[in-house]
Amino acid sequence: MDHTELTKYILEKFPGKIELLDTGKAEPFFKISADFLLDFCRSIHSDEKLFIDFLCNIGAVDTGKKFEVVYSVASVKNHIRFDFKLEQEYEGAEIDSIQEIWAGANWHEREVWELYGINIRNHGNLTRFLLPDDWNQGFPMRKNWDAPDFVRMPEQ
Amino acid sequence: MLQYLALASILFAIGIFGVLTRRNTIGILMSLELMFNAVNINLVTFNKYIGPDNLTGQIFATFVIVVAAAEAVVGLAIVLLLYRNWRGIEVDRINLMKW
Amino acid sequence: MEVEVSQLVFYLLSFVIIISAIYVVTLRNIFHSALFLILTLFAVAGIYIMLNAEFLAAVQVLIYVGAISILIIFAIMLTSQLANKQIRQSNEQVMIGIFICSGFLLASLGSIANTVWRIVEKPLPENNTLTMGKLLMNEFVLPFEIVSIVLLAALIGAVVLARKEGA
Amino acid sequence: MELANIFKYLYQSLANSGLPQVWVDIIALVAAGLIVFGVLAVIALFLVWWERKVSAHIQQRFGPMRTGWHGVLQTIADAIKLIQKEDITPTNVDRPVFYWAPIIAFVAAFLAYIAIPFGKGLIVSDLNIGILFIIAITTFTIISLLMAGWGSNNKYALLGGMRSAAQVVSYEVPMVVSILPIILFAGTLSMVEIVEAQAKIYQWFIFRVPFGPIAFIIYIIAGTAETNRTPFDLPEAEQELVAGFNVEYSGMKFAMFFLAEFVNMFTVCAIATTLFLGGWQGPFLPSWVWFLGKTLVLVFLLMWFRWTYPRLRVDQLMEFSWKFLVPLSFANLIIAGFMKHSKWFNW
Amino acid sequence: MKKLINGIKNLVIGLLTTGKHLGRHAITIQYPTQKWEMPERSRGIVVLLSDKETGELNCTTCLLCEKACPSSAIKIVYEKDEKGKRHLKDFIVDHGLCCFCGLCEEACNFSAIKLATKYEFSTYTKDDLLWHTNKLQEVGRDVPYEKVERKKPEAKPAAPQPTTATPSKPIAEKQSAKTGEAISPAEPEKNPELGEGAKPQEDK
Amino acid sequence: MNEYAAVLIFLFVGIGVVLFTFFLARLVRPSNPYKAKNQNYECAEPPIGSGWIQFNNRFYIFALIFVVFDVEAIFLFPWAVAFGQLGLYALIEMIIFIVILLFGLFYAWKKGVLKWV
Amino acid sequence: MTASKALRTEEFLVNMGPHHPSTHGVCRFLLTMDGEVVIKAVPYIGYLHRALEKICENRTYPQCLPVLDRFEYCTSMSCEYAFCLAVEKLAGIQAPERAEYLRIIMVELNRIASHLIWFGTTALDLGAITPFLYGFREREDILDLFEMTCGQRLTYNYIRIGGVSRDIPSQFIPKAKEFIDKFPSKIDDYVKLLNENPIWVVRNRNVGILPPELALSYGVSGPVLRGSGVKFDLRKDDPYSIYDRFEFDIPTGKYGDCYDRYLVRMAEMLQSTRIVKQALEQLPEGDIKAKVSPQFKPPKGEVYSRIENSRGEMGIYIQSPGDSKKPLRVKMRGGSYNHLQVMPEIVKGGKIADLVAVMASMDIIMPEVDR
Amino acid sequence: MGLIKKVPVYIEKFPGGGILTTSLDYVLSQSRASSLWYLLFGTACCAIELMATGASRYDFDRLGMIFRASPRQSDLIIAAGTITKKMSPRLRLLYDQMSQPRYVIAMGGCTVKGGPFYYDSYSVEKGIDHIVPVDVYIPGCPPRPESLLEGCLTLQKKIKKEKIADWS
Ligand code: SF4
Ligand code: SF4
Ligand code: SF4
Repeated sequence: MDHTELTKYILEKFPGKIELLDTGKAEPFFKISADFLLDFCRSIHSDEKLFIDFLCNIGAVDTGKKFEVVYSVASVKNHIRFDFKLEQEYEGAEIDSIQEIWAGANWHEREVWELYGINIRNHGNLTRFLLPDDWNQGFPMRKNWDAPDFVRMPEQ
Repeated sequence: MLQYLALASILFAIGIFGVLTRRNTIGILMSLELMFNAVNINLVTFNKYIGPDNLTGQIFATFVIVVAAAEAVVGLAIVLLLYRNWRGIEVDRINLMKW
Repeated sequence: MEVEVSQLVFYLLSFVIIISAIYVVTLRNIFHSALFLILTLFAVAGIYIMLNAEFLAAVQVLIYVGAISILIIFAIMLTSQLANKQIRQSNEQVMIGIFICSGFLLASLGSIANTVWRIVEKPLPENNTLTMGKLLMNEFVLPFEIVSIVLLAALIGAVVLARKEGA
Repeated sequence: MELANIFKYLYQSLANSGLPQVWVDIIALVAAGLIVFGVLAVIALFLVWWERKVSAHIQQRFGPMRTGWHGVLQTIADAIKLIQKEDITPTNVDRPVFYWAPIIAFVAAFLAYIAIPFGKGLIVSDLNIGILFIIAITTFTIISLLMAGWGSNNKYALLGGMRSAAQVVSYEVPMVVSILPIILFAGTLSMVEIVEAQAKIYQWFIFRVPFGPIAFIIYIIAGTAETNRTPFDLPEAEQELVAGFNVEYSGMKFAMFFLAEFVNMFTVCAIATTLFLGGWQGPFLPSWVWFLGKTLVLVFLLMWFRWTYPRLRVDQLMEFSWKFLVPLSFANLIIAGFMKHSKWFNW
Repeated sequence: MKKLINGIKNLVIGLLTTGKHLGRHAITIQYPTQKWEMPERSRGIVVLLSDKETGELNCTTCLLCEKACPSSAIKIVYEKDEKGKRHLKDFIVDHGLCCFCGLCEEACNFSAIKLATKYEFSTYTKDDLLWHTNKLQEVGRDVPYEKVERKKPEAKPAAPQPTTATPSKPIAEKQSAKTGEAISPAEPEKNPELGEGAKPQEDK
Repeated sequence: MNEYAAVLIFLFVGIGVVLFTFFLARLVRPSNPYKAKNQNYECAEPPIGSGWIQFNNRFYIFALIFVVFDVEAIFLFPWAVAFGQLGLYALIEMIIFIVILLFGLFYAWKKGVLKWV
Repeated sequence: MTASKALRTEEFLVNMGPHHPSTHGVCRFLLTMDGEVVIKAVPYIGYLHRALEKICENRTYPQCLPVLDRFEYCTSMSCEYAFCLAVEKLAGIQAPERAEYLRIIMVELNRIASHLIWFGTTALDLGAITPFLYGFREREDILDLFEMTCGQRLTYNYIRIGGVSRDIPSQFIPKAKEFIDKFPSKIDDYVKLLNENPIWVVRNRNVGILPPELALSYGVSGPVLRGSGVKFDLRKDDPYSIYDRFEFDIPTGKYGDCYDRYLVRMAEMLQSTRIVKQALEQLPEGDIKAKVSPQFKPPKGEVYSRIENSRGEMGIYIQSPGDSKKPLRVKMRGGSYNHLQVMPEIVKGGKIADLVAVMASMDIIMPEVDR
Repeated sequence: MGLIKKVPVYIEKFPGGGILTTSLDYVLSQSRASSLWYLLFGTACCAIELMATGASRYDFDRLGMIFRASPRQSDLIIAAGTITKKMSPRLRLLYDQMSQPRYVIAMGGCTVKGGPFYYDSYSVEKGIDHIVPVDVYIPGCPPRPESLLEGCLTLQKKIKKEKIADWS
């Protein structure tokens, strides 16, 4: 499947629930709503034509206005790759865990929680792992984060 | 010669004491080994002073060592079993369990 | 002079034996007991040498120090709550124990002193390994083979006991 | 010409000085002890240096170069440095056990040299149970390892100690049984007599096919395992147990373990030389040169193993011993028995 | 049985393989006496280059390197004269921050800063790694370099391979033209962007 | 007797030499114990619990078998020494002896005791 | 089952790491052990969390490259490459032909160098010390090539957005050819030392078996995935750059144990030499860099770009706000991150020595995990 | 405190005592300098260069430096690689657990001052001299093996100058 076919296929499979973004430069980039995440993942995982069996990456983004969580997925069997993302407000950001579909999501989600403070529902093991155990300075990857010993690069 | 015998009996007595007072099964086994040794000292002493024509005493001592080894093997295997069953190898506890 | 030195060595060895044997039966830390057991046994090997039983001494060291005590230490590692050294290792029978063993001691020392020993002043056979080998193959052939049976039984017994499943 | 004569002369002059015989003997033995200690220390220092050189050249590097000529003083520097190192006794260790473990390790290795003939007449005491004595006395090494493991109050150390004990114990059987054919043919336990039984080169036990070479191979394998060297260096396996039983040791105590390790290695090779390679026997050169030369060749072999092979896993190690070496060595013994009986090779 | 023989065979092969190397010559370079010849492009320590004849620094205080530096290891202290021309007061490279990426060297249009092929600068104190102008100049004195035409942005110390140098030239020129638009090296005082850049500099 | 005096004296010499080096080291070495230094090493983490763990020692069974074989070995020594003066029957006796014990080994082997699970 | 199962001895916790010789840096495992057997292994990471992503957010695109070098230092070239590919996709830049070839030569050489580190450390972890030094000996030759080209041995900063920073010097090609020619014989030495060595085989065979389903579910990629028998290599299956012009095979394993992973990597080194050889032959003349201003601002957009690194899929996600010289977000994804996740699953019930073997065969490198 | 610290005070009173102490000093410090066993401690990129230095081309062993896995037996920490805030207590603990005399080499920018991670990083320790006393700093990112060797030689120079009397 090339990119246009793939885009068409996905858009037709989930009519109305999914939106194609124009920011994606290489592969199709979709946007879904947060509550649709689990269903979406389940169906792309089990769909015969897609068979997305490989989770490449989960990355959170702080755009300065809200959070985005970007999922990059691929199919080893069908050689497909695309991304989708969902948006979350600053306050009470919370997404579902997709570990049941791809076990490898575990740490990615933990990292999203730890560095951005986006809560992961049903994760089961949300404990510190990248930061020191006694870390109490908030979520460092947020854009507005600051701490006393944090030195910003001098502006040039 | 007498000194050897005396030594052996002291050792034996200490062994008896250990067997009587140790709570730990392994401790009892160790005390038993002491007693075996006391016996062996006697055997070898008699061999040297009373029957030096032959080495019968020493052979017997060797056999005693063998028996001690066999006893240790089986005894410790039993200890293992005890431990496995009751998570403890103290003798009085085993008594408590009506074994 | 020669005699005196050997007396001296004997007293040294007996001292080591008795002190460490007492430690064996009284120490709270059972691992230490095991180490003192080793010391006792080693000193006993010295006594064997004094009694011209070199082969037996080597056997003593090889079997007791090299094998049985290791087995004991392994068993200790396997079964005791080692971290807790303060566990009481002796039971309430201490007094009875002292009583019984001193009774025994008195009786045996007394009988040792009172017996008339017929001491034969004659050196032991030169090479006691060789002699023992011959003895084992001739007079003691049956016990010798029985030893193997005993060992086999011990081995099988231990294996069966050690691998028995569950409680 | 022979070192032994010098010692004899010294002993004689001591005896003539009018001291009571007992004291003469005691002084002679203490002197012998000190000499043996000195020789061992030099040998161990040399072996450490040599090992580093051998490994370096196998790996196309130089090894120590900057302390003395080609780094010959390197190990001496190491030793002096170790003397200066602080001696840490962690708080929770079992102090007496912790303290005595290295001493026992060294003394056990040291005592074995009473019965090893360095050359013709160069033996401290020709015990009539020689080889048995060495085997017996070296079992104390196991005890010292267990003590070190236990005394350190450290899980890695304990695991290392247990491993090494189990390992030494497992390889003890094939080692002993592989020695037996030699005793069978020599008919004695005395080291000197065993050497004398191999006066001609064809009498060397290693050349008595088939049992000789097999016994030799078994002995070398078991010896490697007994001295905890690769491929059997599990107790100290850096990648698994950090440094194994000596993880908590520093300064001189560590040095003692280190020394004992190399002395043990030398012991194993020295015994192999005595039993299989004719000991000090050899033409032209002084006997101790032959002895040292043969032993060092074997030491080199062990080093070569170490720098070539990966390490076995603990259970594989045990299985190898019990399932392969033990039956093989017994079979070898039986073969040797038949050969002895049928008077083959009884030259 | 076959497995056994095979195994022994392979063990022996292993021994022979290591044994083979035993006879070979070591490849070690014995460092303090023998030294590895550093390739010309090697990026050792950061130095300032000075003019061969006059002995003065090549630097024109254009601040490009400071901007390009990804770890902000360069600090340039300068003062402006009345014409707005900058005079270098102190050029500081913190070798504790520098990641030896070479971006400064590429950014400099005046062959004034370079990563020399020197590397032996361990010190007992941390502050000794903060190099000021004189030290940078001192160490850079004997560093060979090719004074590149002003228009060329990348000071190439190594003579580029003749075959490839020719085709790569046009880009280089174009690029310099582009950067030249933003920053005119000849008349730095007229560049508004640099003026802005100077402000936070003074804040420090 | 005198032969074995060497053992005793070497024992003392050995211990003495070691203790002497320890003493020498005490002269030159610094000593500065403090709490963190005296903590047990556990890969740069504070150790969890005591190091005296009571653990499942699977080596135990090997030690059991070893004892048996060690005892066997000591009987082989006199036999080996005396064999030259004995006849075929000694060989046969010994083979019986060995085989009986090897049977034990094979029993353990078959029972899977030698296999480490 | 022997005594072990029935024995209810104390299970004990033991730390392995962060300072442990075999954890390749600073990974820490909290092991629950039963004697020598690992019952449970919980990885603790973050001891090398250097906030690379945060740093990248505050750097201009060219300035990100030195930072990226430190993301996965064993194969810095790949990191730069992945990042540059992503930025190029984002901004629609096409690197010149010659640059593409140079990149591939460098990346493949770097892959060999990285595998040599793996080879050495694996051997070291399993107790063989000499192969470690042999591996590093060959690696030095590769580093010489790198150093003469870009001046650094480890953190190259060579591949740039739109091309490479410098053309190769004139001695490069003969030297590289010489290396390529002699390298297979060196591999031969390694094979002789380890491949068939019975000790090596028993240590690795049937140890740490990773079934393909588990591997995929955990996002395992690269040689580890191929060791499990899944024939998937981004260079072939999702070809980026000009990889479709080269002929090479994708070695795969069968059982997914440590030995297979070992074989796969050994074979991969040879395949990489093949690629380098072809690339050196086909190397065209021409530009080495498209024009990219140091101050350039890519258009608004986001891209996830992935390449086949020596440790698996290396992905870089970049979001560009469109009006800034600096990226809004750079997210790095390294293969080891997932490999380490799957490790607890496959070491369970093994010995502590198996854990070491598995760790070595996974070729985990901590900065990729911690970033 | 080693007893020997007091020894010079007594010996030097005798004729020739000064020479004795200096030569003792010389032997001791020389041997300390030529037998630096380093702790196997590497966290990041610099660790690879550390390994490369130990490998055949550069060969640490020439200087008498071999690695030990246990801090108890090592004399020197070569802090190779970034020390993060999470790691710094561990580094301190390792340093504490080394037996004295002990030395620290800070290898590479990260350990000197935070290197490329000084700015904008919330988790990198800005120089390990906050954690442990450092003897020698080596610039570089990573320092070449030669730089590291040079750093070790610098440290040796420093050690050779040490006197027994000023030990801690
Ligand atoms: S080399 Fe890089 S980090 Fe160092 S001063 Fe230059 S630009 Fe800055
Ligand atoms: S870029 Fe060159 S000329 Fe400009 S300030 Fe830096 S060193 Fe000086
Ligand atoms: S100094 Fe540079 S090379 Fe060394 S660890 Fe830090 S970033 Fe890596």
